[in-house]
Amino acid sequence: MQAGALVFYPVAALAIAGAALVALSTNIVHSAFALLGMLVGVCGLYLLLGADFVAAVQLLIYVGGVVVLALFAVMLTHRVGDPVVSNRSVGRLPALSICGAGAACCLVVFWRVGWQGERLAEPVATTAAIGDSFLKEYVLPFELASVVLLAVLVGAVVVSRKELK
Amino acid sequence: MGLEGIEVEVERGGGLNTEPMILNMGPQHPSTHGVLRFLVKADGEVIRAVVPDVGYLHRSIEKIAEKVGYHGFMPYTDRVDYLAAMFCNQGWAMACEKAAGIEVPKRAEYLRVIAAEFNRIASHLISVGSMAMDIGANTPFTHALREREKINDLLEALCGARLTYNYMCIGGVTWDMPPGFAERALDFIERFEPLIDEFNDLISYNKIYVERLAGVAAASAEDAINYNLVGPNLRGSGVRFDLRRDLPYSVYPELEFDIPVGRGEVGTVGDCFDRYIVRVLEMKESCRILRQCFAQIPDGPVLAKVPRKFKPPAGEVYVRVESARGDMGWYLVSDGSEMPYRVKIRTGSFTAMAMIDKLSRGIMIADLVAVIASLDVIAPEVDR
Amino acid sequence: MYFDFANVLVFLLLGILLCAVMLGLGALLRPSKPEAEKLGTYECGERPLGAAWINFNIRFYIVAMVFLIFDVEIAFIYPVAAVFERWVAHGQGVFALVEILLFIGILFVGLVYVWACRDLEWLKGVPAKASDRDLREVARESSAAKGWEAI
Amino acid sequence: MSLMHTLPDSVITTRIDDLINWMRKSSLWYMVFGLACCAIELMQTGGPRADIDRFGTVPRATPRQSDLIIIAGTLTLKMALRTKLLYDQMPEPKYVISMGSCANCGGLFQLAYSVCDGVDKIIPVDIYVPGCPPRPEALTEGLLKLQEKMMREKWLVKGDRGRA
Amino acid sequence: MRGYLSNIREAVTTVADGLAVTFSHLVRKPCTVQYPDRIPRPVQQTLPPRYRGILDVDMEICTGCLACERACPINCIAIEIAKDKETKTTLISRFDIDIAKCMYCGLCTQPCPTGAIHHTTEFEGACESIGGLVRRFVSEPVVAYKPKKGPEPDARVAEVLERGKKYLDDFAKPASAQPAASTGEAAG
Amino acid sequence: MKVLAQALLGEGGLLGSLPRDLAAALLMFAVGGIVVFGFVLLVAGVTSWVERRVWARIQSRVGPNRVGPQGVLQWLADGVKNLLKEDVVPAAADRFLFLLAPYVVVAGFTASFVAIPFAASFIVADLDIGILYITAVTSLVVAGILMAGWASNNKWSLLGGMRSAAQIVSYEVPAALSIFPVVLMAGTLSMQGIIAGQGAAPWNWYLFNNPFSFLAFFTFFIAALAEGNRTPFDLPEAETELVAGYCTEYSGMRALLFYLAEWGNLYVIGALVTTLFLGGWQVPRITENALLLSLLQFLVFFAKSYFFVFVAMWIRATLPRIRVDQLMVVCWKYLVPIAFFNVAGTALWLALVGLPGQSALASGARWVMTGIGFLLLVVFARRVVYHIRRARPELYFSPVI
Amino acid sequence: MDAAAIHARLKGRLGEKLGELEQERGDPCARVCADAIVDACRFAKEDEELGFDCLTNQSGVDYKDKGVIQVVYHLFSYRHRHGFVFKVDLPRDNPRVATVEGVWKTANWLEREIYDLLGVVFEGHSDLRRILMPEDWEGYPLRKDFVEPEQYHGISTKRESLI
Amino acid sequence: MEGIGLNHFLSVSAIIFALGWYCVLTRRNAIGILLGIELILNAANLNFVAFARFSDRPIDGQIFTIFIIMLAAAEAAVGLAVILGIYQNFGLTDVEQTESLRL
Ligand code: SF4
Ligand code: SF4
Ligand code: SF4
Repeated sequence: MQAGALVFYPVAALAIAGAALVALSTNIVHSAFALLGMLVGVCGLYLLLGADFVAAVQLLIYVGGVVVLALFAVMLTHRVGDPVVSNRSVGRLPALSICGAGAACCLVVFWRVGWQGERLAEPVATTAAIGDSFLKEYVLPFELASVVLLAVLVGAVVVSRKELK
Repeated sequence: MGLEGIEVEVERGGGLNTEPMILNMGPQHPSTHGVLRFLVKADGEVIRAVVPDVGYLHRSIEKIAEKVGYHGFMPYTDRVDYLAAMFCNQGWAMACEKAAGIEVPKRAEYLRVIAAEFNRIASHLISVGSMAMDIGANTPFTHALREREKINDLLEALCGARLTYNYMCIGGVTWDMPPGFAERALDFIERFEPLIDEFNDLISYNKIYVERLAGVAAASAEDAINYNLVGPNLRGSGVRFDLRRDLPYSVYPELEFDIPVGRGEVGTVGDCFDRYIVRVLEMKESCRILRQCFAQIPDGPVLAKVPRKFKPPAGEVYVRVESARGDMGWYLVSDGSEMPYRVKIRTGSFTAMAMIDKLSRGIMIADLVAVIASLDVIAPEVDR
Repeated sequence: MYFDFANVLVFLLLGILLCAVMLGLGALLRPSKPEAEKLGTYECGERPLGAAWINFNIRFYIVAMVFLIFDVEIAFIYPVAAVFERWVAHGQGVFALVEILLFIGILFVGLVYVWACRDLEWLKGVPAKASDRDLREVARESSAAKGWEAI
Repeated sequence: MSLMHTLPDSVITTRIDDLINWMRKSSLWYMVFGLACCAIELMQTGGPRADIDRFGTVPRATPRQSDLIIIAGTLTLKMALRTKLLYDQMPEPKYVISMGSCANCGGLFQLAYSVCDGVDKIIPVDIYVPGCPPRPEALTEGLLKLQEKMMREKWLVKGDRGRA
Repeated sequence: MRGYLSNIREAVTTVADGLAVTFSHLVRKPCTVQYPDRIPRPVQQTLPPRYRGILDVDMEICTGCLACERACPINCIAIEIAKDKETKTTLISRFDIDIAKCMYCGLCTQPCPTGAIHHTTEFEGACESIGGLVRRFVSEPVVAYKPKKGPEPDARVAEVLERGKKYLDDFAKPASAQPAASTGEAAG
Repeated sequence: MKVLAQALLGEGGLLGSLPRDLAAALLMFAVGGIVVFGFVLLVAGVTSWVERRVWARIQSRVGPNRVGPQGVLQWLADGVKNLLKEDVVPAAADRFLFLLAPYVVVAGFTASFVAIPFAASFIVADLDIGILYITAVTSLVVAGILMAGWASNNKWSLLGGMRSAAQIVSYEVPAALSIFPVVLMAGTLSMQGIIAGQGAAPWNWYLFNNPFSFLAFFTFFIAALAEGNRTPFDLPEAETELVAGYCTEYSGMRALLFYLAEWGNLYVIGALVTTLFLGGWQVPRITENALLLSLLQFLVFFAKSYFFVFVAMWIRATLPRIRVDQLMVVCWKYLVPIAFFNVAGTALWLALVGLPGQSALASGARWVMTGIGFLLLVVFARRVVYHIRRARPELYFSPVI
Repeated sequence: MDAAAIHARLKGRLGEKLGELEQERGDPCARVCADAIVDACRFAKEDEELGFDCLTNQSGVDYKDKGVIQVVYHLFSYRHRHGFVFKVDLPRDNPRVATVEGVWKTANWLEREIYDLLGVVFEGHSDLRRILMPEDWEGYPLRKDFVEPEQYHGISTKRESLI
Repeated sequence: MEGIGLNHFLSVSAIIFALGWYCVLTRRNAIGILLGIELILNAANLNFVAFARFSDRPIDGQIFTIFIIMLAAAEAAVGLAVILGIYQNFGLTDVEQTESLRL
């Protein structure tokens, strides 16, 4: 076994286990907290892929933002202890077969194609490069992002405010 | 697709504001002064209704009065309002004296006022200190405790106890001043007055503190009277009424002092800050009264002759004293025997407590704590 | 770089280890006497009035939402801020400056909007005559100390 | 699988027990639980003059983190039930100091119809502190007595805890 | 905008002033009395003589008059006496005070003719069992003190008597013999 | 640490050959262990004692002084006591999450020590995204706290957890925005890089670099206090309102772990402020001995950081707590706009005026700012003296009693 | 206004329902018929000259020998600084009287206390619950014939004396 | 990092993706569905970063990821706000029912 594998498998396991819990848990609060595990796992994978800035953003936005927001929303809308909250709209079996088949296909394809990948060099710092890109090639998306965010802010606030008044 | 196992959430119109949470504050809760309990219906952090639940400290003092006799009841009065026991002593003594028509020597009256005013400072110190603590500042509280200890020392020298004084007795007081007491007391006042200013610098006018209290739970003068708020709470609402001046007793007519009232300095008249600041200002007035007392106190005996078997004639009296928590009413019914027939103590905290529901609708949970503290409610006075 | 990242992992593990060691050691040394009363939920000395898992105020949610938007913004500015000084040094400062200011400015407009619409304020006005009948019932019941077994 | 009360009695184990007890007694966290007049003196005990924080004794708001409950004041019947519950909710090891005449035996309120005459009727008391109210130093002394008592307890060494 | 800036200004100045106050406390002397061990004098000795601590009885001068027992509103004094017909003396076979129950009110000390029962500045009585809070002053029956006409012959008793007298003297004396109703003005 | 690794293991990346990686891992665990179990635990513990002593002093008390000389071992006693305390998991709680929460909180908090510098040559890992990393891992703490609050199934816990989460996330905005001025000036996110951009003398600190960074320092410190749940922002555990907030139901060691994270966090706050604004470990080069210099740097850094820990304690002993609606107002209406203003201002300043050395104005400005800072200190000191004069207390200068 | 004037003015309104003015050592007082008490109070409060804007005290006394429970209302006027006392005699076996909560808010709690301790039922009261004693307490403690229960929820109310 | 190649990352991503779909398909609670979507987006992100890492322009993939994260956050904010809105008005978070509500 390689050291890389030693790190990779636990981290991947964390991500997958988290994802599985999100999908399978009957308690939606548990799902939301499991999302946390998945996100941290994926974050670890990013680090393994040398994307340190993305990893940090993942933590910052997903863990600190989305998960908290989702939790708040869950706590706002549902009465825990009600088992009804997580009942299903599609039968368990059909869904499982669809998704299982899909995943299996992907896996088979990946391994057939055999992107084994060559040994990778030490990753390098990415922040500066990303910053430069934001100021060069991606300048338009960058500015657009702020407009999108503005729209989201206004929109979301308007939507959730309506009921308060 | 299968739809098995579906239970529908049918509750309609379950808007986000319609499921309030019922919180239970107390009887063991760090902010409820003594053992009070509040059932709070809160919508998130905003209070919709409060139901106080009292009686956790009901010690049946009124019933005991019917068993222990007039002299023997005096120590019990200490426990009616343990933060300001002198006033209870005084109230009971005055009630008995009025019932029996006993005249109290002048010097004793002065001593009573001295003891009472010290006690008022001590009580207000706790009140303003715990107010600060409930708002989250611990240091002012300990500073208040520190000063209170000094008053305790003085009162201890005067009457031998720090809390349950049992200093007054029917017809006067139990002890005259010990030697050197006046000097010590004056020295204390000298040092204490600047500390009030320091206290104000430390907390009273702190922006956060002011913002926390300003405009919160304002009681209009009319409401205050209707709900029978008394003492500093009433004055906080802008009513300039003080028994010491308006229905004078003891030697208060001979003393000069101001009656601070709430002016809505930072918010509305009668808000938490007004009730608070009235107490701070009253401490200063008490210092003033004390100075005059020590200057004017005459010589003479401190105890009138009262038979050991004290039997006031049948009848009833109602006496009101201005305690630290305001007008305290003592209703005494005597049937001419050695035991009181009925004693009823109408205390400031009791009526203030009744007003909490009214005051706290629409404020936040954190404010409720401030309201309780600003009304200076203490459990034994409510429950007795 | 991997070395640095590995350190993060190590520290996370060490954090967990720290807890595990402390709690494990404790498990060896501490008493354990679970009793029904002890495991009851604490509610200031009263029997709990229902579960705590109920809905609460939406304010928290709105705050978290506004935060999320600004958080994303922050994530975007970080890399730009990190290279800003270099761009200035290379004489392209004005371009970078305009870009940053534009980005911040647009979001600041959002803040102003939210501010102006008073969405950041805690809604306080509550129907003054909200009934307290249910509360009184609760008070009456708990005062009767029903269900408190004899001591 | 606790090691408590399993080790043989030897010089070393007793030493360890002593050390453990010394640590424990130096960190007695008490629950904020004032009942009546005595609570004021309890407050003063934590205040600047007496300052029991010197002994590592600090107030905690929740019973879950408290080692010690100081019953400071009159225990009414109504409150007794709640007190019992609070005591029950404290994790082991837990101690009780009964402060003042009322808590000791009802004191002057033995005459009352609504007062529980003594806290020992509902929970086991470790130390009784006389006084009405006991002055802060008296309570401090009670605390020191409790510490002495804790020092006599056994932790790892076989035997019972040494509590009455 | 004005209000906005003045809010900031007020916040900064008042907070800074508060901080100045607390900082100044770092160089003030703590007022803690480090009971029990790190103090120059035992606390008992610093308490005023009137301090109402745990009761003590000087059996040498107790007359067995039961005044204290009667005065106590809550009956926490128990005295048993027996009159010895022959010697005309009173034997006190029991004198117990329940300090667990006592409320330290001092009502019992006032009627005592000799000041035998009195409060001390003692306050340390913490005990692991409630039984330990009963103070028993008589182990075997003692003869009650009889007030003498002249000075007390026994020097030891005289000393105690002196203390008792001083204790009693501290209490306020009712304004003498005048009728109760008119005492105040005349005496003042 | 990298230096150490290179010295011991030679050049080259990680995740290559297994034996080498294992050796590296061993090294990492060793160093990490020392940092976490030695430094962090010690600092958190001692901080709890120092806090109590400082508090006590401000409150005219003595504070814990019995365990060890002057009570320095008080934290050990508390630790051992809590170790021996029964561990209660309420029956109504969500058992799994209840047990998990302290792990998340503590892991999130220890992880932030990866990027905290100690000296020029000692930082566990000088991550390229250093400051961003620290902001990011704090998110774990939020999640942990929410977890604790929710899992307890206790109203006070839930309210405390909610408040805490809402508060931490809100104040992350002004905190991050206040970091930007520094990042703009330093041109890097790396902690060591930021420190390298400053100097040993006060006027070389970013604090006094320009008016905007001066303001940013205050907004950052306030926001950091709020993120650390410190007074005046200690609403989540507001004793007088919420009993003990999100850890109401936690007993013994589990509760202590939360407090540990809190006390440790205090040091992180101090270290961040020091790094960003106060020149970090920068010392004048007074000695050539590398080891001695490192030691000196460590001491200087520690002292500066701990000074802010002290300031946080001092503030906690002084101020009351604000209300939850005011909390939001302070954040969104005061800190965030001011922080925005600072970012824009700094960017402008850099574009127009530049860094010290680039223009005379920039160099002059830092002198002026340093002067202003000094002046403020003098004004404050005078006020302190005034208070002492007025109260006429008995003076006592010794730090111990 | 002095006591006599107050009494006269009240008499004008209440007529027979108001008893004679009694003024011994205590405050001036007069008995009021139970059915007129609300009227009396409202008049006392709303009349300009009387202006009793505050109910300072309300208490109950159990006169066992007379078979009467008396509810006593201490009125006070902040406006005119004068006071007056109403007394209502109620039969001991079934004490009922109308509430004055509608006149003075403070009566709410004061009446609850009287109900709790003396068992007087205030008709029309919005929230007549026990206030000081627990809801499952038996008996009215301030009545003269109250006997202490032996135990409450298993806690005995007696204690052996130590001495 | 021998032994661990692109395949491994893609496999993880595929599994997460499938689980995300499963979540979306089986949940009726709208918030649950949103959580599923987050899973899917994360899977996609992982792919982006992984592919980019094994290509010669690693930064572009990361920038894409950052934009996706941004959009995911935006989606979460708006989505949850809408869900809350529905809940507020109708007291339910159940997608099937909201369909019939004809908002
Ligand atoms: S013992 Fe005395 S001081 Fe303490 S609560 Fe009882 S009556 Fe009050
Ligand atoms: S001090 Fe009071 S309670 Fe104690 S024995 Fe004397 S009279 Fe009784
Ligand atoms: S102590 Fe005093 S009062 Fe009591 S029996 Fe002896 S002499 Fe009489």
